[in-house]
Amino acid sequence: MSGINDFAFKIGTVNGTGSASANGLLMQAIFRMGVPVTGKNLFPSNIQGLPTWYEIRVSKDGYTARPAAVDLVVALNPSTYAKDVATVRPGGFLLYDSTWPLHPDLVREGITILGIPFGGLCLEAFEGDRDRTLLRNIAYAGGLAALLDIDMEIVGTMLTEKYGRKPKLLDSNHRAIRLGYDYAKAHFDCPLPFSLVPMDETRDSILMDGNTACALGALYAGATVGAWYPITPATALMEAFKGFCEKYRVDRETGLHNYAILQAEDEIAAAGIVIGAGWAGARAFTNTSGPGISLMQEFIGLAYYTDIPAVFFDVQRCGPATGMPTRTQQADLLSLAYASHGDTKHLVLFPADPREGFEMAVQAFDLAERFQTPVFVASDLDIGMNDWMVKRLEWDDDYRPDRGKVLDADALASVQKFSRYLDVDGDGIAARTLPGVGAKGAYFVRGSGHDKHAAYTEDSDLYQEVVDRLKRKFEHAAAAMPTPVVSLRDRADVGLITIGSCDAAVREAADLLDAQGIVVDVMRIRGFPFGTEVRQFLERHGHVFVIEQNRDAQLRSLLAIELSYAPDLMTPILDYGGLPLTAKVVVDAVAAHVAGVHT
Amino acid sequence: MSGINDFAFKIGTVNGTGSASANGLLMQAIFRMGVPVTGKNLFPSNIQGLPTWYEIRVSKDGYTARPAAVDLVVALNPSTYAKDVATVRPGGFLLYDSTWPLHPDLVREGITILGIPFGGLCLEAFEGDRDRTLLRNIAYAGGLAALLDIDMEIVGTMLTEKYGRKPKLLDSNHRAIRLGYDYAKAHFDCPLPFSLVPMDETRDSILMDGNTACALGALYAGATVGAWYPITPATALMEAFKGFCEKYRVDRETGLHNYAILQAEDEIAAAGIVIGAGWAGARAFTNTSGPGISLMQEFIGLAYYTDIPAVFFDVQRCGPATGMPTRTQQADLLSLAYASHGDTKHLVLFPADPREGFEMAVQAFDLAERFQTPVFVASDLDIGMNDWMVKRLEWDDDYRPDRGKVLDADALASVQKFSRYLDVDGDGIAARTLPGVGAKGAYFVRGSGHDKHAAYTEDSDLYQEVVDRLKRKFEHAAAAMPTPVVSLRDRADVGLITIGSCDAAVREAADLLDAQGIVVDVMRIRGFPFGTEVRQFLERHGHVFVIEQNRDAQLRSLLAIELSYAPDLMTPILDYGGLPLTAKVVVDAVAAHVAGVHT
Amino acid sequence: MTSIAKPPVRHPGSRTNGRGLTLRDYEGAMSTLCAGCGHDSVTAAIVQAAWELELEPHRAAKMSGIGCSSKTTAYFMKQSHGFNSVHGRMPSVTSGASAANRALTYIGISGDGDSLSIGLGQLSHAIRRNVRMLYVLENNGVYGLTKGQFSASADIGSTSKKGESNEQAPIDPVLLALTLGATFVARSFSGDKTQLVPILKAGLAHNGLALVDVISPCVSFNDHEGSTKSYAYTREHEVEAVHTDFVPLQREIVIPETGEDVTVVTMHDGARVRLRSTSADYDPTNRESAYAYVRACQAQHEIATGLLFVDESGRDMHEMMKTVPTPLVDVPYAQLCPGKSALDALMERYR
Amino acid sequence: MTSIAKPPVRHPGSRTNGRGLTLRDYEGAMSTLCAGCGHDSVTAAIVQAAWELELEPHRAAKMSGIGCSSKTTAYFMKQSHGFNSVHGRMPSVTSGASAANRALTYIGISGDGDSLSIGLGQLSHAIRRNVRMLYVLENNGVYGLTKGQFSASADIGSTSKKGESNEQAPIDPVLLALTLGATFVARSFSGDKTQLVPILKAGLAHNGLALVDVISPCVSFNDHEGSTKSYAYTREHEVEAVHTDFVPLQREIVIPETGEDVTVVTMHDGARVRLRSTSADYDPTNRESAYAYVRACQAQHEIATGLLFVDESGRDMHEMMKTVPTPLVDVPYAQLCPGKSALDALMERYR
Ligand SMILES: Cc1ncc(C[n+]2csc(CCOP(=O)(O)OP(=O)(O)O)c2C)c(N)n1
Ligand SMILES: Cc1ncc(C[n+]2csc(CCOP(=O)(O)OP(=O)(O)O)c2C)c(N)n1
Ligand code: SF4
Ligand code: SF4
Ligand SMILES: [Mg+2]
Ligand SMILES: [Mg+2]
Repeated sequence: MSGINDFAFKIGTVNGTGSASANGLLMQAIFRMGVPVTGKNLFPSNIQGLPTWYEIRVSKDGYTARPAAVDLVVALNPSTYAKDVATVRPGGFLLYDSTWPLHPDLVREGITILGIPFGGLCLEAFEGDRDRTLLRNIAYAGGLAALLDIDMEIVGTMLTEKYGRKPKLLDSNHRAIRLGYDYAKAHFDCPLPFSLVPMDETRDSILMDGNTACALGALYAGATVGAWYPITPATALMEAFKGFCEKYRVDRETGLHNYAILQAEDEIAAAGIVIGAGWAGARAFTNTSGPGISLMQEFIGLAYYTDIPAVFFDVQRCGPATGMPTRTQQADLLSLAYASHGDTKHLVLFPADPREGFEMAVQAFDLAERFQTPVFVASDLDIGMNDWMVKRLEWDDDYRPDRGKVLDADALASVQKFSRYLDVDGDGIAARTLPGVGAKGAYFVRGSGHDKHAAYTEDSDLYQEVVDRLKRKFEHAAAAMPTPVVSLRDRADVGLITIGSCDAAVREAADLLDAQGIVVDVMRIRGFPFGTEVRQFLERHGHVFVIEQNRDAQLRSLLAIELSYAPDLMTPILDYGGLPLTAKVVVDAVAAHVAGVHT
Repeated sequence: MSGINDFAFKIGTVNGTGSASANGLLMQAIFRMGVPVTGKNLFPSNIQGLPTWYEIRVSKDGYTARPAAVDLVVALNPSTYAKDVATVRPGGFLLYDSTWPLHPDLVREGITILGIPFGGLCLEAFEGDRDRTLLRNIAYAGGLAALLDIDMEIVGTMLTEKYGRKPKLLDSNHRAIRLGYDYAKAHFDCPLPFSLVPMDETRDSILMDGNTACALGALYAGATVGAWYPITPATALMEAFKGFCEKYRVDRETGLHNYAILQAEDEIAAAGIVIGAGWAGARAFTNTSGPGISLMQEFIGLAYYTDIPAVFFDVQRCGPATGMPTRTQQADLLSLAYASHGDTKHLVLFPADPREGFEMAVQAFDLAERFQTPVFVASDLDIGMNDWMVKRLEWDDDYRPDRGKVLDADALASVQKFSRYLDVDGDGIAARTLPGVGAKGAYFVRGSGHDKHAAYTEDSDLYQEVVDRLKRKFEHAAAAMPTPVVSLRDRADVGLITIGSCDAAVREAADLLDAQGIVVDVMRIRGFPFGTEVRQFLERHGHVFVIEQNRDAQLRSLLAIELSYAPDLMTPILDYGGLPLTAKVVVDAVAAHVAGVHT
Repeated sequence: MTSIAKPPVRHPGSRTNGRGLTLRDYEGAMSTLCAGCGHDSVTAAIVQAAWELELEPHRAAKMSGIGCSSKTTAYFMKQSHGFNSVHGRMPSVTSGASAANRALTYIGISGDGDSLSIGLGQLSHAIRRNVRMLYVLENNGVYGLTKGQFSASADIGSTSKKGESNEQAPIDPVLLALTLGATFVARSFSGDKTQLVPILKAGLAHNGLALVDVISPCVSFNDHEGSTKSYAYTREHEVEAVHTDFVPLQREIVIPETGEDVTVVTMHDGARVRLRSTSADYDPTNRESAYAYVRACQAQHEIATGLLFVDESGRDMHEMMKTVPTPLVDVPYAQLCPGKSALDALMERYR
Repeated sequence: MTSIAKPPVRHPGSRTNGRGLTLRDYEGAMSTLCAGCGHDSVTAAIVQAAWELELEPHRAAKMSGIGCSSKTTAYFMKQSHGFNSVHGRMPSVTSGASAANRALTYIGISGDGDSLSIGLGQLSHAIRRNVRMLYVLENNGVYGLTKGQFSASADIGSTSKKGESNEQAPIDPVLLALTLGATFVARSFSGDKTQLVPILKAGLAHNGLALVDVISPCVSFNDHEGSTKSYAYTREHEVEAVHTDFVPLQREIVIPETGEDVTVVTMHDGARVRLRSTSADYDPTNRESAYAYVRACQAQHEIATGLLFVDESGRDMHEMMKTVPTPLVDVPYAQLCPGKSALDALMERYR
């Protein structure tokens, strides 16, 4: 299967030793060679000393899903030797640090074992333990550059870009790269059977993680208030927003900020800040993960019942409870869709990659203000923390924020009487006023029972009038959500439905199934509530597969509940081990099912 | 419709003026006459000065649901005159305080208006404003006693029981009752067309509210730790538990307590206390309502993922958000069933009345310890705070708590190695040890990823092994949940499915529909996950009606998700205005649907 | 019946202030609290203070959590936006609103349950953030709305209506605030309007979070013999440590005739607060001495009242965050969005 | 590699205590913290203290929240049950466990983020409840596990690795605990094992919640120049206010040779704690003076350490709740269930 510009390799090291930068270097170099590439960082939930892996997939055809098999493993962490060697595909290669004698765990038949004494080379070449450990990573990058034919000029330029201002560092890095490179060249016949050849497939692409992209979306949407409490894997989103604000939102002269970022005491407070700011008229958001979503439930219900806009980025991780904070999952779907006690329904967006994370971040703020309600962007660790190769982000300067129905002083002057929750247009959306606009627009927000005039009530009919309007509003939102991405092939046998980061693997699986003679249509759902297109796809296919990354088939449940679609007609394909989905999982499940049906 | 021992009346007053005791007096007197009776208290969410109503239904046939129409209204609150008068059924009666001239709001055609100068009578007869206001209530009770033929001897005895030790109070109450009674006798021809005649239908019954009953259940189950944060309508549950503990759990000599009740700083802490106590081996519980359930989400997920028993009483109120704290609803179903982020599923019990609240409270502790997981008792304000006529609570002294699989020191000695999450029996339940039992049984509880030995893991397979076991455990629990109450009539046209406090109204509706020639089967679901009986009922009927008190048909959603039953085959009948369900709502909906089908 | 008809104090609703507004214009909906509830008196004091300060009603925002106390934001300044949020979370909602629109005057009302039990964390962190707001804690030692359970401010030995006595050490909002670095800490009594009004005015003028702990008796559940938060007990044990006069910008400050030591603090808006310590060794601008004094009073079962500590030099949330003077809600979108060219340029950094 | 191989201090794993257990027997799983993390030293000190106190490992329970600090309960006393709960909620879980089984020794480990941000309310209310437990707050001024954001204990002006300086006033767990009525309040330094061990032993013997704030530097995110929680800064600014000796029941107490004023406190289990104040005007049994002293040190950027305040006369949670001496988990069901006859009788009251 592997070959020129079509292979995958994995590096197993220990976290906190600086391997990340070496891995990034490799990935970026390949990208700059114009060859489509993706990297998946599988890291532990601590700061230093535990096993960590980095998987890089090179695909001339542009497949970005996590590879099912790896052609080459670089095993640099003794504690995981056995496990790592086992993942080399038959006929594949193993690269280890031959400073020490070949460890028995590393011995395996049917693969080629290569040794480079990275440790030893660095020991001779450099001073000080810290430097030696760090540069050992650069050295293996050099070795891989030789084995895979990575353009050393590009690597050189990148090192210069990075360490240009620090000559000593620059020099040592250059030397370290060379150590590995030269040793490999001298001892093995490079390149390996699978290697790189320059292409021109990445010109209009970038390498970006989803947290950065969502932060950019918030910046461009004009968000001014960010409130958060640190939590993996969401932390980087607000840190990126902060970085962008410091770059684009600080007044040159005064040094004053056109933004406010509040690191709250916990997620409950973060939600409260966002809701207070949204009520006051700012575009406000928070970034969190599962545990935070659980803690925010009460506040989410308040915003829902009082028609207050708020944007929540849920960078999902592996649950339940603390779970595996550095593993990915799509298991918060029910918690988001029906967040909070009582009858509640919420708008949710499902980006598939960082680029869509950027776009949906902007949409989230528009939807939140237009429908005056909480909106969730259901990202995940894979999207949020891995570098994805996506098309360059684009911006249309004609974009204007959709602030929804807001009555300013003039508009107020023209109305007889202002009733906060009066549904004039029949779309369930009532015009709001912002505090400070004037006495006529003053009203009292309360999470307790209220009528359409925002007055306190314990009357059944008046109470129902308001919650019925909220239901109507939710139904109207369906048409405003991003439509699903549907790819139809003629004579399709089956329909596949998926969401979010499963997309890459599912699209790849579609091609592989096609090659097996199983023709499939694919629909990737992008928003909740579901629009008519979703229903049409279901009805068109009768029976479908629903592919998602959780144990309990949560997307399937949402489809059954909201579209009254028979669950029996939706066969779940579930992957919830915490790693990004591979096409193989989908292919095997569908093929097996189809075979089953035909026997 | 109304007649002897078959009518309903309503009293509209202002809260905090002492009418509650008068209303209780009336209800209890009727009960002691041997006539089936129920009372519904519709009170406001403040302490003093807002409208409050008390509805009493007398039903020789033993129907306990809230009446759809009232035959007599006692209007004593000017601010709600208009509203109250409108609720008198055509041909019905209105009783008002004729101390003041008949207020225009009270005038209505087609009803009989009776006036008794309660205020004036008390002004003459008693000293002091406070006493006069209080006794005015007793006076109207007297008036009603005359109009409805309530046995004055019984009333007299009750007053003596109540004020026996306070002669002055006793006397004034006796006089107050007489004032109203004699005036009515003198001015109207008593009794009214509908009135009371002694029966012998309440001998083996009691009048009790659900919070008291659940507290008794916790007491009898051997619960030792109660943790809570006050919230309407759940507060009284823990207060009742405290009362019972002071009566039955305090050591005669030492005065020391065989229980610990902790009023926590909030619901999150209350949940933590319950989980800590459950982990340590105590039967622990908390009582809360919607907002508390939202706040407890994170902790609930922890208990689920770490196999810790915990019992939660959710006395549901009208949501979302603060909602209407003194109104009833069944709208936390989804929040309970799938509480917390990530893949989680929980055991839920649905009592229909206080008696079942008592029984299910006991079951909840058995299930929690047997399945080592959170168990919810989904009560509601109607069950929890209203006095219901139910059969006497019974206890079997042979009952022994089901502590589930707990390895004590001896058991530990006999095992090779203790692995906390090892599923030996294939039922998904792994044996646990309690802290302090011995070094061999020591293990480390963590909400983070763990394997079957309770060791930390970030490995996909080891993680999945544990969450798959939890799923298995949940599936096994279905057979252990209380079975649904099914009533089948031959040649039934339709099937009705309901839960909890809707039961009384639905059963009454079944009889009324039968009278209309529409024969219905009824199934009341009592536990989640659903057992095979639930599926059978669905399959037997194909199409069913699902009757519940929430806006979003949450029970129907659970049926669709968990039984993969087509939502289209389940027509929702939803009532969510916050008042107890009436049979009329069900009859009208079913009849209309049937009519629709037949045209 | 008006929101403040219930409390004893009556007022001439007719006189107008500098804005041509009468007291009535600062009132709200009808109170649904119990007759005699201390909270209604606090409401009356707030109406008075706002009227005297000539606040623009619609430029103020009323924030609260859940509880009888938290309901009171509905009973004053009907021309202001109000936000009755969730239990114990008013501080975070107010922080967010203030972050979005710093130009409004924020009046937060809370209770001892709302702020010291479920809301303790939020109160504490709002103090650290130093959000510009008046934070009135209507303290009655119980959860009124849920019918009288002890709150975290109940004193040891204080008894409930049923005769039970509280066992746990109380949280004193004043000592807590002083410990957490609050820059304006006061205590008063709902029954002492003359003391309360100037304190509220000073709090409204303060550049940061002004915490005012107001003993506000609950007549339904905690006004009995044996309660240490009853009207009677508070009257007996109240000791005014600092007497406060509020001198608006316009008015000339009168030099005290008496020889008492007086501290004059100039608020950021130019108004001045004249603080007269009733005991020599007390300095309301010294955090340590304030703390020690309040503690000492406690030891003698005395309730120290007055504007106990003020530090007008503190930095509020926006100074710490370096936000622009323009409320963020008023910053035009054009200034917020870097635009296409910037994005295109930025893309090069991700290759 | 053992849990405490990383910290500097090495020990002879061979010697046995009165229970015939070696230090190794009090160790736990291998630490996964960064090499040099202060928390590992605290772990070592706990192992030492438990060994010296001759605790029965399986009669102790290790409680924690979430964070690098909270992970450490896995690194000592592997023969004890451990409960690594959720972020900031260890105090409530421990309260519940203690309510159920008062016979165990509870060792709670938390961090400054876990206890002062998300967990501030729970810490405060556990103090009020006075749960019998050792509460070790491993304080490094940052959220280590989430990569170094400022925590609520960061001092004003303390800079982050990126050079940003903290703006908000810090929460000092010691001042907070003293204000809330804690009966055992200490501060120490992970780098000062000789001081820390006796304090931990005293805390384990205390009849109530023993709060020990341990400055425990984060080498990965807060050990740089400009941080006020670094090893260097703490070493320079630490001032021992009270020197602590722990004298177990068995041993005879030695009358101090020196003329220094020494306070001897007898713990409820009979053991004694000898407190030697390093400054004359300091009395570790007086809450007010302790508070004032710690504040005064702060003013001079000094970190007062030692067993700063202890009051062994306080009542713990169970005394306040009047629970039976037998752990509730051991009370036989027969004593808990009133039985059929009682219920039948009770039914008459509901007619
Ligand atoms: C999350 C949540 N928990 C509990 C409640 C119930 N509740 C309403 S008010 C209140 C306490 C109010 O006490 P306090 O703040 O002192 O106000 P007061 O009524 O005494 O003025 C409680 C526990 C609630 N509304 N929300
Ligand atoms: C509810 C929740 N929010 C956020 C997190 C992420 N988180 C894990 S540890 C931590 C802070 C830890 O700081 P601290 O208690 O000081 O421990 P340290 O790592 O510094 O020792 C945070 C915010 C979480 N696990 N749970
Ligand atoms: S219950 Fe107490 S606090 Fe609430 S309104 Fe009545 S008197 Fe006021
Ligand atoms: S990150 Fe800091 S606190 Fe966490 S283990 Fe490393 S040094 Fe310790
Ligand atoms: Mg209160
Ligand atoms: Mg920390």
